[in-house]
Amino acid sequence: MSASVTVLPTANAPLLRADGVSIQFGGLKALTDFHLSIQQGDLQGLIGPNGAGKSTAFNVLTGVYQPSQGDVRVCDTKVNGRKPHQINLLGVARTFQNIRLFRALTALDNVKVACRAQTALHQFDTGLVAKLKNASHNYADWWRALLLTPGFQREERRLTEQAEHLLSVMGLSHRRDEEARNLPYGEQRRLEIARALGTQPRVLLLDEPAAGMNTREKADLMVLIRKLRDDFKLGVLVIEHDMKLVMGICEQITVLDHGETIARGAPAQVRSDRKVIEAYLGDSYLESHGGAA
Amino acid sequence: MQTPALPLPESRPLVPPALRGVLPVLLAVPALVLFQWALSGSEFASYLLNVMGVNIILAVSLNIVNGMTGQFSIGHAGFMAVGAYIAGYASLQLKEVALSFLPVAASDQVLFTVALLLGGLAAAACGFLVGLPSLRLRGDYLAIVTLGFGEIIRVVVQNTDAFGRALGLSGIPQYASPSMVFFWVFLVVLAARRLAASSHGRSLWSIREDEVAAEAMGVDTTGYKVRAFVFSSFFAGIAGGLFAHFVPIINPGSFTFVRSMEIVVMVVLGGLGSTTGAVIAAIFLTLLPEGMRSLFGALGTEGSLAQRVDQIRMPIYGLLLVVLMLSRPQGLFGTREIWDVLPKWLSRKGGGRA
Amino acid sequence: MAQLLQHLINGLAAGTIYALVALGYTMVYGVLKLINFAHGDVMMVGVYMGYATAFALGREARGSLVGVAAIFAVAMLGCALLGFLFERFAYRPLREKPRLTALITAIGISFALSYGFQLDIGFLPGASPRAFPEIIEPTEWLIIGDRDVVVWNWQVISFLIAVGLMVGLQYLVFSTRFGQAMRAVSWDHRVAALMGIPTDRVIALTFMLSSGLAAGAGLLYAIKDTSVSPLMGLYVGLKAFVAAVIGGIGHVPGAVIGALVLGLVEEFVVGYAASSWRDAVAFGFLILVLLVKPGGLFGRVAAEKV
Amino acid sequence: EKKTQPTPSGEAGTQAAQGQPAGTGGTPANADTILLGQVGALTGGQATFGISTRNGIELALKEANAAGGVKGKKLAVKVYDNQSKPEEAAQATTRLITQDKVVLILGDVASSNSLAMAEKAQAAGVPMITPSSTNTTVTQKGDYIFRVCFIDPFQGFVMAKFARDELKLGKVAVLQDNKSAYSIDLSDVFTRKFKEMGGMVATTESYSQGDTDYRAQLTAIKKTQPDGIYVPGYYSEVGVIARQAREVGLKVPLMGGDGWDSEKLFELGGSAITGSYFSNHYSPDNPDARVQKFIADYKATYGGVPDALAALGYDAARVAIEALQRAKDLSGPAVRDAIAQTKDFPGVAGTVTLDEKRNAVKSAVVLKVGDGKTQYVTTISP
Amino acid sequence: MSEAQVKTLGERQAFTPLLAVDGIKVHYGAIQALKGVSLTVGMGEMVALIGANGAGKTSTLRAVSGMLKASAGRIQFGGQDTTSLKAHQLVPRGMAHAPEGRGIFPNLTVMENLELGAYLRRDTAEIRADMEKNFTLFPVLKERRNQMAGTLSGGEQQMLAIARALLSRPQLLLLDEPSLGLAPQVTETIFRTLRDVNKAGVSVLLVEQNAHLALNSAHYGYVLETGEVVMAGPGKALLESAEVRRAYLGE
Ligand SMILES: Nc1ncnc2c1ncn2[C@@H]1O[C@H](COP(=O)(O)OP(=O)(O)OP(=O)(O)O)[C@@H](O)[C@H]1O
Ligand SMILES: Nc1ncnc2c1ncn2[C@@H]1O[C@H](COP(=O)(O)OP(=O)(O)OP(=O)(O)O)[C@@H](O)[C@H]1O
Ligand SMILES: CC(C)C[C@H](N)C(=O)O
Ligand SMILES: [Mg+2]
Ligand SMILES: [Mg+2]
Repeated sequence: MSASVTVLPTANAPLLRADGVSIQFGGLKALTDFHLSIQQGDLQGLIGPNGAGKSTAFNVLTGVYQPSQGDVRVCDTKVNGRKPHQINLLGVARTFQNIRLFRALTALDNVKVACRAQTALHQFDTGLVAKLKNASHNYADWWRALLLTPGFQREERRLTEQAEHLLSVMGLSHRRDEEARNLPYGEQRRLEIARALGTQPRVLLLDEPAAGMNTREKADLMVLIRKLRDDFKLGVLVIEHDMKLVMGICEQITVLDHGETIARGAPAQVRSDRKVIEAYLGDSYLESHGGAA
Repeated sequence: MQTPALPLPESRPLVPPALRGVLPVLLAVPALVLFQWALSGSEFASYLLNVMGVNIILAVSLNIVNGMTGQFSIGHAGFMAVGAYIAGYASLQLKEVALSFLPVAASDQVLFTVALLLGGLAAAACGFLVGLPSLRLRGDYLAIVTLGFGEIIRVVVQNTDAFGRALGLSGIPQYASPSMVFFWVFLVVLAARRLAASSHGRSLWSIREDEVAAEAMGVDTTGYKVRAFVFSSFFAGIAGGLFAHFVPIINPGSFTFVRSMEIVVMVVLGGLGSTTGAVIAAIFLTLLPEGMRSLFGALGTEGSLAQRVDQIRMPIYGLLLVVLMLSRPQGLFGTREIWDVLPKWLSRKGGGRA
Repeated sequence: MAQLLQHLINGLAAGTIYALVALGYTMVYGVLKLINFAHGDVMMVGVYMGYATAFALGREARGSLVGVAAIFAVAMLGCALLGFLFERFAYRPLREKPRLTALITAIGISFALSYGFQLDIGFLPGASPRAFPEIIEPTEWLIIGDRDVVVWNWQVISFLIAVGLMVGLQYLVFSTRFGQAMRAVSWDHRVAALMGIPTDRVIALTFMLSSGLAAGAGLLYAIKDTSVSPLMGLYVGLKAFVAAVIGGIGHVPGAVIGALVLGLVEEFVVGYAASSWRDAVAFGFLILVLLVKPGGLFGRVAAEKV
Repeated sequence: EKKTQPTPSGEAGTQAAQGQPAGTGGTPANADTILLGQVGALTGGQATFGISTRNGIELALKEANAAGGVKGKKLAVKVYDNQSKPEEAAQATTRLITQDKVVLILGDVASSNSLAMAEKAQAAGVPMITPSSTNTTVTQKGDYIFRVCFIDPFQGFVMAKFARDELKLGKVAVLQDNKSAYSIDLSDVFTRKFKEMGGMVATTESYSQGDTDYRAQLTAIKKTQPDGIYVPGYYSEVGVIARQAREVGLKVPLMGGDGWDSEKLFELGGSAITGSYFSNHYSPDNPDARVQKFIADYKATYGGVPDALAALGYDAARVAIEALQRAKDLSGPAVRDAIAQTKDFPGVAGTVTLDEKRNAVKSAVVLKVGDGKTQYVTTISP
Repeated sequence: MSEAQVKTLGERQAFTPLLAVDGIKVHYGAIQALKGVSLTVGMGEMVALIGANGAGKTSTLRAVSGMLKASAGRIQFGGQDTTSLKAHQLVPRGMAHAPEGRGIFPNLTVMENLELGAYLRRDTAEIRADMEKNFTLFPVLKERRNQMAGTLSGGEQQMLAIARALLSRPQLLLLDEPSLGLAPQVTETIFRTLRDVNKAGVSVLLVEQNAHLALNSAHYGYVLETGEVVMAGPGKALLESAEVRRAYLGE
């Protein structure tokens, strides 16, 4: 049973779009009037000081938080109020700032969990009939697992192959059967990306993928992110504090401060923006990187 | 968790895929027939095996919610009660009915199975109801709701005339036999293992590990949690139904929260998430009190202390739980299965001697 | 009207006892996230300690203020010691282990105590209930009408003690260094140690406090309902736990209010509806509260930042 | 015989145990021991009853062995706990029958447990005598199941009659234990009979075994202003109920059944319970020498006045022993037939004659609770 | 012992030992994380500990601060043997540890977290002053003083952890990857602060992924590889060594 996603990318609608999204926590405006649009092949950056609202933006885009204003659209379909798993099924995957792997599962299983989700039938109608149909389908699907139907076995094999493929893409094949919690930090980060890719996304959101990596690993990661974008035909949005990485790979960068978008543009442009330097980069960055290129 | 990897495509499977699903069942049936034949005549062993089987079903099914999904349910006895009373009541009503096209014994077993399924389904429906709050509640709060639900079921039974109130239901035809009970044991273990190794099982594990991440990876966590509850309570209902058909009388006192706790103990002792662990813990804890009886029986039948030995079993049981948990805090096999662990133990032992 | 008032008083009196037991649950849960299933049974042991002391003192002495103080002191200190031992040998070794593990040892201890006390070997009391001696001579504190409404001295005493303890605990937890340490330990005992907080000692003390409190509660309970039995901890413990959850487990005033509310709900179900449905209504009420407020009346479900 | 004082047949017991090769469970009756079985609640909610019964049985066996045993053999009894749960009772019974191969089974007290046992005993053809299960259905399980006590319909009738005729009560309230089949049954019968006799039952409230606070129920009962309260529960709760009844200002007499009978009642109820009435199997006041000797012996061994359960346990064991003596051999049918023929057996709790339904046809006594002891009031016959 | 194989690059400057770790081993179950690590931190010195992921940096810090028990080896702190002391016993002796993962109390407010940092101190007035000093270092914390710490952004949490550690007025500050997840500017600030703190007399043992930054600020550095110290030397010297440049700076 393969995916029957009801939402398909149309010619020029962006894959993921935020339209004037705002969210508050108590009195704190974590994100104000946030706009963003990601197309296939994009590699965008999201930067800003700590607490600027970057992770919050991710959370709104993926349905963890509901925006108090504005819309989030996936391929022109409004997804406000949808649950995270539903948004994921529409093709938006993410990693987390603090690694959230399934710690006791093997590397392979971590990826297979994600692959699995795409094989389920999903219906986004909310009508009672649709819900019942959906529910009965879900229960029936368990039966296939219990009876080990040939179709189910085939499917499982396909999942395994798919997951193994993703592990090898991320250079993790040698860790296939190790529990995620026993992997070194850098590999855990990569495994998170592999897992996100398992959900067959069209848009990939990476929250500080290079945190905790040393300079060499960061360099490798830069190559990898570009490669993923090309091979998997993704739109990618990266949050990162490592300017070398952001400036090195992103084509467009959005800068947040106190929840507001203070700048947007190509790296060179952003880097020399006075407001960005004041709020985020600091003068020393200018000094050590020789100012605007 | 180390789910055995599926055979790689190049290694030609021994069994054709179409058969793999049913083969174990086909093998199990004759084995159980033999088993039944071997047991004939040993009443006590049969009774004990029945009790053991029911405990295994309860432990393995609870393990699906508590161990695999990481939800914390302590009201399993409630689902068992639903199964026991519904199935028992159905059998009582059908007692005089026989299917004319079948020999009496076969007809009884067919009706028995129908009653069991009715009980299981009723329990599953309750499981659905209890699963719903799990959409909103976490951890210990969910636990107390399951406990409360179990107690409510008990009170309802206790106030229902059709269920015999405090006296309970007696005269339920004693259809259950070890072969029947173990057929269900076999089914629940097979189902649990297959579930655990399937993509659905992996989704459950992922919920246990990190709900937020699971949701973000496209796992419908609420749906899975409810389904885990339904699945688990279905088997608890079956266990209850079997119970009602070999225990001469069922009454509300057999389904208190203490009973639920005993099942939780089995699951934790076996290792949360380990199906074989749950099986072995259930066997061990069923035999323990009876074993102590045999042990103390050696003291003779006279004298004040000898008369009291049966009273001492329960305090000792309690202390033993403490000792066992202290010596193996992760449970018997952790989250693994016996075949993952045993070879290592054996080789370590062997290595030590060499 | 008079009847309503009487029910109200009865309900509050029952709730008061639940409250005291619930406070112990809540405290231990607070620092360890452990549902101490043996809490009710520790209470039971405390009551038997008080019972034994009362008899050792003899009829005269136990009625006096000193006698009562002695009975409470022995029971509470004895239970504090018991709590210390359990924490040291049954829970501490499991602190870094999965949470359910300690729950199982708690269940084990609960079984061992409640079944052990049913034996009649040695000092163990045997299964039959005993009458608890009247260490506080019951007298009417307030009488309305022709004994339409009666409030007894011990009801007032227990209520005051419960409120006093609640206020004291609240002060302890929120306004003392020990309380600060307790709260730190409750959130993360490993990090708390890095702040210089002696976590082992804090946890042990919390256990002792909670067990001592249980003994005190048990004695008030025995004074109120006059009987003592090995299984008494089971029911009271369960109800108190429910009360703690209704209030929001880990929350001190919540435990007290949850307990009073539960006491009243039970009383009114029995008084004005069907007494045989009391437990079902109590649990139904619990579920309802949790569905509306998933963290109990006052508890909050910790926000998790993603 | 006296020199092996503590347990005359102790040697026989140990011999039996040693005689068995290790591994075979249990100690089946060997050449010189006849093994009986008892299943009782030794732990759990009904533990106190099981323990009393066990004491009574133990005493009867001791006496019988001292008097030379049965058919030249010593008697021994194997006691298993059922944790007050029917499934455990069934398991223990099965074990007694198939592993220990007992010739006869005694027990249990609570009817739910006895029902479970009866099923197993009947199926295996092993005679069973319940000392004190009063629920009608127990002996209906088959021809191997007997009891040495009267049944609930009779007991309920006794108290209804007493309340109407002797106490001249018009309106009563009932307070029953909802967890006990026994209590519910008695309450139903009483209510029916009392109404038939022209009385009125104002309200029926219930509690659960193990509760200790009954003020809510009693306050509700008080509102109906009854002339008396029928509390067919166990003494473990009744004592406290009496105290709280007085506390809420209910001064009317309380009435109950055989579940009240225990020395502990006086302790638990204090002065509040004095002046109440209950129906019972026997009265310790009975001047009959046999009764007084039993009481004296019991006091000497266990300390304390035996309650009805001890008395019935003692009677059940003695009925069994007497039947074993009469039986032509120790096979199930022979023993069954012998028991069935029990007639005018002089028990301490009344004369036992088993009717064709295998129930003892006995009269009941009504006792009044006095200060620290009961006073015989009247005897009511079926 | 593996000390023999340690490659040292140059001499250490004026040095009075404050912390001396001698051949400690640490196990997690069957996994051996440290295979005999030795290092020293001098009075007033800032020492950096670098190494790949999983090299055992965090484990070393944990063993030093008493969060973990070393199965072999000795630890001396301030002239006393502290090998068997627990974490809470080391705090009053002047050690503060800002652990990996920050270890803030998520359900306490920022202010309460800071107060806990000063748990063992009773000099209320001084605490106030220190608190203010902290707030000037990290103005965000002042803004957020009443927010639940768990809802702070990653960087804010890191600042809180460091500020809290400083509030115990330690002699030795153990920091586990303080720059993790921080904006470049904040990282700058934190390292500047660290240097100030260090100048004021607090010794620092710093674990960092960012080898460049760490070695630049540190007087002395150690390189850890799979549970063993493989190289040691003055910070600048390490920074210039070919091995370090290749393995950790990606050059
Ligand atoms: N659940 C929440 N409740 C209250 N406040 C929140 C919550 N989540 C985030 N915030 C606040 O919103 C602001 C933005 O947080 P966010 O995590 O988006 O920052 P960020 O840009 O990702 O920072 P960093 O780079 O440090 O990770 C912060 O001030 C944070 O304290
Ligand atoms: N709690 C634990 N249980 C089991 N193994 C652990 C645990 N913590 C660490 N390890 C293992 O010990 C080794 C050293 O880990 P440590 O965390 O000290 O490394 P690190 O140098 O701090 O790495 P990183 O840069 O990733 O933080 C690693 O192999 C790791 O897998
Ligand atoms: C103890 C007795 C009052 C027991 C009661 N006769 C019953 O059948 O349960
Ligand atoms: Mg962030
Ligand atoms: Mg680390």
